[in-house]
Amino acid sequence: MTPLLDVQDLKVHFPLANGSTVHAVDGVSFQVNEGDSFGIVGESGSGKSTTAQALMRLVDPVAGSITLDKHDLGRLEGEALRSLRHMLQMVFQDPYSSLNPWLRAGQAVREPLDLMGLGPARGRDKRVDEMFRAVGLHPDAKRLFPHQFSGGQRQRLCIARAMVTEPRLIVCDEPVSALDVAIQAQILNLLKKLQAEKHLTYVFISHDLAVVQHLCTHVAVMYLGEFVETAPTQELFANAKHPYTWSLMAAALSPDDTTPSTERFTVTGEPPSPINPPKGCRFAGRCPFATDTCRAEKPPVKTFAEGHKVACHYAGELTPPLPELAAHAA
Amino acid sequence: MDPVLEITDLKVGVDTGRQVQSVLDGVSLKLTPGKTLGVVGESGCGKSMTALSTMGLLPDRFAVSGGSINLMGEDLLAAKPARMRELRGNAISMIFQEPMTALNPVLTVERQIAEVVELHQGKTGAEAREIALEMLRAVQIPSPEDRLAAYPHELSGGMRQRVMIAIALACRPKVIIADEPTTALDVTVQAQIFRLLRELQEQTETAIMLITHDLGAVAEMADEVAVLYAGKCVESGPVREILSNPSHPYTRGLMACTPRLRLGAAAASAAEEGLGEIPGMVPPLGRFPKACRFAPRCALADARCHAEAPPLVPAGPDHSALCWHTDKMEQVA
Amino acid sequence: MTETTSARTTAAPEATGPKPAHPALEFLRAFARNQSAIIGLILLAIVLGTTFLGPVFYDVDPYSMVDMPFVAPGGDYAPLGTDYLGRDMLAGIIEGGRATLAVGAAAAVISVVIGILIGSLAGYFGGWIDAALMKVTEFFQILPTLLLAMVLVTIFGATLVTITIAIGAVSWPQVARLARAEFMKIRKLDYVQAARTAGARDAYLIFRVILPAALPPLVVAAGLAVGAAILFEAGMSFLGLGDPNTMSWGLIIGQNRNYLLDAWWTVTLPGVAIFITVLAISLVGDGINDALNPKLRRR
Amino acid sequence: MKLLKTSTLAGALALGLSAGFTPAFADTLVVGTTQTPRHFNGAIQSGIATFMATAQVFASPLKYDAEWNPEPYLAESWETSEDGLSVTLHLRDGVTFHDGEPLTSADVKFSIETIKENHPFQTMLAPVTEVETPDDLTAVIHLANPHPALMLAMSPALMPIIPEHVYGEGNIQENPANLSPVGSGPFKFVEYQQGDFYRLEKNEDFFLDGLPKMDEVIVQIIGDQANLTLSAERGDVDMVPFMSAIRDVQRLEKADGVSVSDDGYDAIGPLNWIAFNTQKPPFDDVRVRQAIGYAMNKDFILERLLGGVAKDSVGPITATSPMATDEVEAYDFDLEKAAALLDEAGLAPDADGVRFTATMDFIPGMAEMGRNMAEYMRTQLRPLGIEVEVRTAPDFPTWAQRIASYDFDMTEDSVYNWGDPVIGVHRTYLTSNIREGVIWSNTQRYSNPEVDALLEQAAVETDPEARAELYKTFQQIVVADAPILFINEVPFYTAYNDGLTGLPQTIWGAVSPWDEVEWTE
Amino acid sequence: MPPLVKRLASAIGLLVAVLVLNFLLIQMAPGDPVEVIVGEMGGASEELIARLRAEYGLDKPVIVQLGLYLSKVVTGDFGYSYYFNQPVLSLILQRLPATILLVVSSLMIAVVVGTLMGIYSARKPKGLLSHFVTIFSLVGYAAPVFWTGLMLLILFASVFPIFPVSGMQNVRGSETWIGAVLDVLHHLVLPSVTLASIYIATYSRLSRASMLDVLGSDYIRTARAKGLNERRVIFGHALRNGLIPVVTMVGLQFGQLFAGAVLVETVFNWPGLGRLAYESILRRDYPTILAILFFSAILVMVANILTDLAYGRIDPRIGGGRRKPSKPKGAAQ
Repeated sequence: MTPLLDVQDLKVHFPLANGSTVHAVDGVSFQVNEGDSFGIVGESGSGKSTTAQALMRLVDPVAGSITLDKHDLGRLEGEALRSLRHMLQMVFQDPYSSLNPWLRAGQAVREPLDLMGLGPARGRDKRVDEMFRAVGLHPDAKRLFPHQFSGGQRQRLCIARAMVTEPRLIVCDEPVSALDVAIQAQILNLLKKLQAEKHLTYVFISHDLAVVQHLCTHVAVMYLGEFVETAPTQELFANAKHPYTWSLMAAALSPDDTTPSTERFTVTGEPPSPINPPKGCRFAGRCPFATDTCRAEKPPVKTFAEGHKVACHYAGELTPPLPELAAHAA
Repeated sequence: MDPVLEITDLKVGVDTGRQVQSVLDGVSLKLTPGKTLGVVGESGCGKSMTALSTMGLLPDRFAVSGGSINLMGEDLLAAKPARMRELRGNAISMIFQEPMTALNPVLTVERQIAEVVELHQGKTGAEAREIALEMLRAVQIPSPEDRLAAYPHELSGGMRQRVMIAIALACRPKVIIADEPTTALDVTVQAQIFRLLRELQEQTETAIMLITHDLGAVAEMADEVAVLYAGKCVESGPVREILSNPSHPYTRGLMACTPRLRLGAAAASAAEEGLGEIPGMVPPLGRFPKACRFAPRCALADARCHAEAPPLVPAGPDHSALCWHTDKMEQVA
Repeated sequence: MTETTSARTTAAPEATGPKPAHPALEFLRAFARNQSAIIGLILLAIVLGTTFLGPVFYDVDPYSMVDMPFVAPGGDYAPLGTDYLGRDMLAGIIEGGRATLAVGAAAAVISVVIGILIGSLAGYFGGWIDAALMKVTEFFQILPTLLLAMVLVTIFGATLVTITIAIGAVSWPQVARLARAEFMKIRKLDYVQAARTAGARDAYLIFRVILPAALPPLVVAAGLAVGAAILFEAGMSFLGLGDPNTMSWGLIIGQNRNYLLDAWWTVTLPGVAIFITVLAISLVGDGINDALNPKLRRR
Repeated sequence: MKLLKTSTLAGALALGLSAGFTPAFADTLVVGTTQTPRHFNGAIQSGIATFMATAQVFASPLKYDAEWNPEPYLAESWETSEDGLSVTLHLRDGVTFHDGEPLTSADVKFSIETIKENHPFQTMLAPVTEVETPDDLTAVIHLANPHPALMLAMSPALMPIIPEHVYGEGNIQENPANLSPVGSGPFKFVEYQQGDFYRLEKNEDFFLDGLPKMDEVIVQIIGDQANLTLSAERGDVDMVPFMSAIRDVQRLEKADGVSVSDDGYDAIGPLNWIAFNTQKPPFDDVRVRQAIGYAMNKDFILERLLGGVAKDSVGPITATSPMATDEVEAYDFDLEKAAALLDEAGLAPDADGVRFTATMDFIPGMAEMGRNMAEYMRTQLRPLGIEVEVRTAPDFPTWAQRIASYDFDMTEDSVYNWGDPVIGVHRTYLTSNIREGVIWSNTQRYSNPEVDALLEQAAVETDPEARAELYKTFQQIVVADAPILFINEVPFYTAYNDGLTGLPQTIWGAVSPWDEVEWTE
Repeated sequence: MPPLVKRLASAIGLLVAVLVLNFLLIQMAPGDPVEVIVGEMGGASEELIARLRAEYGLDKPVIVQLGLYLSKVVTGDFGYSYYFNQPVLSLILQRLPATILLVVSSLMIAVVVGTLMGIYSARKPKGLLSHFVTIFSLVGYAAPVFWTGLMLLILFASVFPIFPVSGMQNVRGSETWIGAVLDVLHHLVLPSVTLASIYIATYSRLSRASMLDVLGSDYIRTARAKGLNERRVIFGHALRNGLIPVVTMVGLQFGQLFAGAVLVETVFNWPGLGRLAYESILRRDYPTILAILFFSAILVMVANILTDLAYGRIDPRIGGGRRKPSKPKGAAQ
């Protein structure tokens, strides 16, 4: 089966005024099959949002290819690119800034149809009504302005807008991180429900491992512009092999787990700047297992069972410092 | 042990010009030395207002309309502004959510720490500088000597939050109020900050009021928990008690909404786990329901819930909940 | 905050947000609460009423001599006195107001159109286009506007049209900078990105998406530009570079300037007229700004 | 903040000081003027601003009293040859320039040649063929034809004797000494603060005994007339010569401690008039020009517009000149007559009552004589069916350009007699002086062979009475032909502190030496 | 330091552009300067006119004149003023100090008074005095500056003769050095206050807005939480941050301030560059006009560089050695 989305060696760099370059995304490859949801997890500055924007061609990659259903998305320009836009849509992080305050809710959802000339003009309103219902909003709300909606409702509107063109792929950039936990659950459930109903494909960006585990079928862990570990969700959470993934897992808090922080596995320091990323393994500086090899040489990507890929010199050789993983491995 | 800070029946209102709307309605909390009280709830429930009332830093148009805040036998609500200034940053200090903006961008780290020491302990010059350095060491900032002259923008988010903690701790306060101190930080850094707070608390016996929306953070940090909803404290008690046996439908709902990380063997079953929901949203200010404020979103709500304010019902040792149906909790989620 | 909305959600009924009022209504309410803005509006109405309806009620030829020169206000023939030729000051101020306001408005339109054009292109496209356009802007900004306008008027002759063009041509950089800043800010907002992913072309993004959002501060800037242009014209007239065949407030001041010591009213009254007009415009502009700011910009 | 405090302090201090603003040095004279001099070399530059300084710093062969009589100055005596073709000057012995160098006849020769070559008043020395210097103290001026105007041309303002050793090198237009002049006059030049003031001090070695009386003279340039008037009123300046702004004159008349006088200035002869482009229809028709003359209400102009301060002007020669006459057509206000003349010229009113439209220019910067006159004409000629559009020139050159290239219908203009008619009058009427591009030539393009002949004769006629007769005929013809409508003499007043005496009251007014001015108290 | 080099290069480029544009602009003007000279001399013969044309190079093609002009400017030769009869450079250097004195003192008055007003009304935005401040500052802004000047002149030089009428010094001279300085300051009061009056409004509004912004920021809340009193909060923490936009505006407005000086200098006979500009425009003194435009551009540029330096001092995020790059577009998260 050909994947719906095939990203090969994607690189996005930003030049700075002072001559240096931000290596925001530095050689990322992945495939997403139709109906899957592919989660990208990482901390701020890891390049996960830039990856999303590159997929949407809101920023231009400097290298690599993005293939969406045989279309070479990474190279298209102008009208050719525009004509493909209906195939992929995006849900943004901040529901407050992602809706035009001057457009009524109905217009906002209808806008992509009008801009791309999709469907007969008469049918568009019906389609908008449909979408409102699909995301749990009453079509009467079409006449309201964005500021009259709550954050959760706005995110529903954004989802409706993203889905109105019947896209093949929806890129969700931290769609719930600005929401309160109760609303977050509502939106996650909505996304899950819609995916099931409409057989959607997601690329889902998040900093929250638990959310990704809940929603995604595949997960990539990103650090400083690179994927350090990629695997199907179940495999990753059962057999994580990269020390960075472990640190993320150890830091994730759960109401069920009252282990005091002083007894948890933690890494020191904070992610270094993506302007001059370390030469060897980019995580070496914070990794408790790092050796001189790690600091000097770029780790190879090792593939394990079920397409589990890990970029670590010692992948599979280290004992996970987390009791659950250690127990599972043993 | 005697509480170091006791908030009793605190009422706060906001003057919208047309009317005074209730923001907090009878919140009572207790802080014990060396212990952490977690205050949880969604945004708009009054967590931050509780903290700011305690600090005497309520924004314009907000005013305390009843209750008492007692710090070691002194009623803060009755204290004069000058007295409050003496206490602030000294006996009681605060850590804010956004380390990016909570530090003054144009002053050096040294200045911002030394300032409190100068103000409250009368130490100046080299002495104040020495204390500032000591505080930076205490919050485990690498090469603290170099950091003294740094400006906030030259520090990472985690380091800035460490500086905030240094400022808060500089005068050895009895109480620290930490308002969502890690929300703006990455998870690995959050873990570091929590660890630091724990370690410092063990050394100083400071009482911490940890304000958060994250039950995971409460589980990790808190000894006691208070759950706020729409300006009321709906449930309070020891952390293990509350998390293992939540006795208010709201607390239960929050627990159900929070996605759990399932690692190792448990990962296999994660896919089947659904996510609970609390329907609707926190009512905006001024539109709090009259009886039980949670009733419109509550699966257990019946006619009485909509008609009569619920009583505070004991649900275990030191554990109480504001609900008519504490006995029917199993039915929720 | 008090009304409820009919929008009920079907699947997951969230209590819907408040404020169903139209943004324009919200804006009007906020504006109406601002006392000084209302005072400004009243003053502006008085100024416009006097200049445009004035001739209907006060039918005196502003160019003819009605009395001796320099009759003080309260004279038999001229309620606000006469000027150095014995012409009626009141008629002159009514007549001059039209030219003054016309120059102000036209010059403001010129500067705002140029400014928005340059600022929006620079702010939207960024990169070398921005760099080049900003160089041009900077170039115009380092030259003292008044001097440049004086040179232009000297070269092309002092007529109302050349004065208007000269003022417009030198005062756009500020608008351009403002427009650029707004465009840079707004183009990064998610909803603009969303429109782009929805297949919007550059022109649509510039004019239909970004410009409406950037417009409020630009409208205010345009209003203030009218005030600035009025002051500008007055300054030029004062220096003797006004159009002598069209009575304007600046010209009246400039022409009577030498008699200030003996006939204070000839200089003071048109000055007061300018002052009231510019004041009214600023008050209204501030009012609009304040009314727009909290409501529509945030949230 | 600090500055603000200091300023307030200074203000407070000044409040105390300004209570009695008596001169700090009793023997200092502060003269106020609105005009900024280009420089101070009157040999190559005309204009009041330069002349005022020139008359103080330089000395000239002759000077004049208030009755048009020449007096010895650098020349102890002089004689004109019988044929009127040479004038011999006998210079005072022992005169030195301010730098100590002696003044000799060579300097006189150099000065006259420089003036002849460079001075804008071309007719002034035009007949001079050669200056002979038989010895150091004698200069003989040879003329191509008799030139009675030469006597007035030897006045302080017009013929400064400039030292050859200072001005002889290089392009005199750019000689640095133009801004720091060296002369032999009563005052030495000390400093010039560009656009602010210049300072002169007493020439201790001045050749006239006991003169000058003042130790120091400062000329302060106050560009704005109202400010200058205020300064005079407050006593900040002691003397304001060449005042012509009516309101300010009237105001200073009333001010305490300040007097105003129009004594002197007779030779300046500044006339304010309206000139026509006589080659351009309909102004090529004498009846049209005359009609406009009859349409002007001179009483209103003189009494109302000019506040009764300016004197009537009836012809091309200033009334105080011995050559003047008042036996000319008076153009009394008569709208009917004006209308009749226009009808006669075939200019009937159209449906809107408009006969024709015309533009009116004026010299920029002279509000009352210029702009007000133009504005007045617009208002006044409208009932007659003439629509006047007032054209403003943003600056003097623009106006001069328009007029000198004959791009005008009517213009207000102020032209000075400068003493002898040959210097200041002939230039306006001679056919030979129709010189495109030169302002204050015959820009009206008025051409009348009879007038040309009369002026030629008058220029060389040495008998004053016969000369006056020639000029009388000339004046009658010109007024009747009306290439120019004469309105008024530009009034020149001197405002001065009551404590001053010895004010210059010669025919040259304030452009003569101020050597006798002194404080009485 | 590459940024400074780059900046200088860009500045030089702009200045050359200023020279070329103005030169070409003036070439478009009708009439030529020799006519002006001749007019000012009171007329001249045709030979003299031709000689003058040749002397000033006006008989050459425009492009040659431009080349000659530019090459002379490089050597500091701005030509010879036709009207004022001296080298343009010396003319300008004589006038420059007076203008700088006027402009800088006005700027200081405007900034200090405006900022203080702004701070005051930001602290008590609803107070009566705040409204008064708003109105008062608008007076200066809305009235034509020459009119304000004339009114002040009438009031304080005629009705109450407290201040001198015109010029920048008493021509009679002062006996002492200090007397001369005080004399200049005395003359400076009315012009500088007049010129400042336009900008007081700008700065008071600007600083009011920015102080309101700053006072609502997190780090001010932090400062209050430290127990600082209001004065230290305002002057120790808020002011420097609040000044940042003010400083930016100072740089941007310097050119306009200079333009305002033309009017003020004319009203008060201040012997500065502004009046020279006015006079030379009226006299068509092209070399002088060109040089004035050039020098005012230099003044504005110097002012901009100075404001940048000040900016760097006030705001450590700008300019300071350890510069942290701003986040590029889309690089967030």
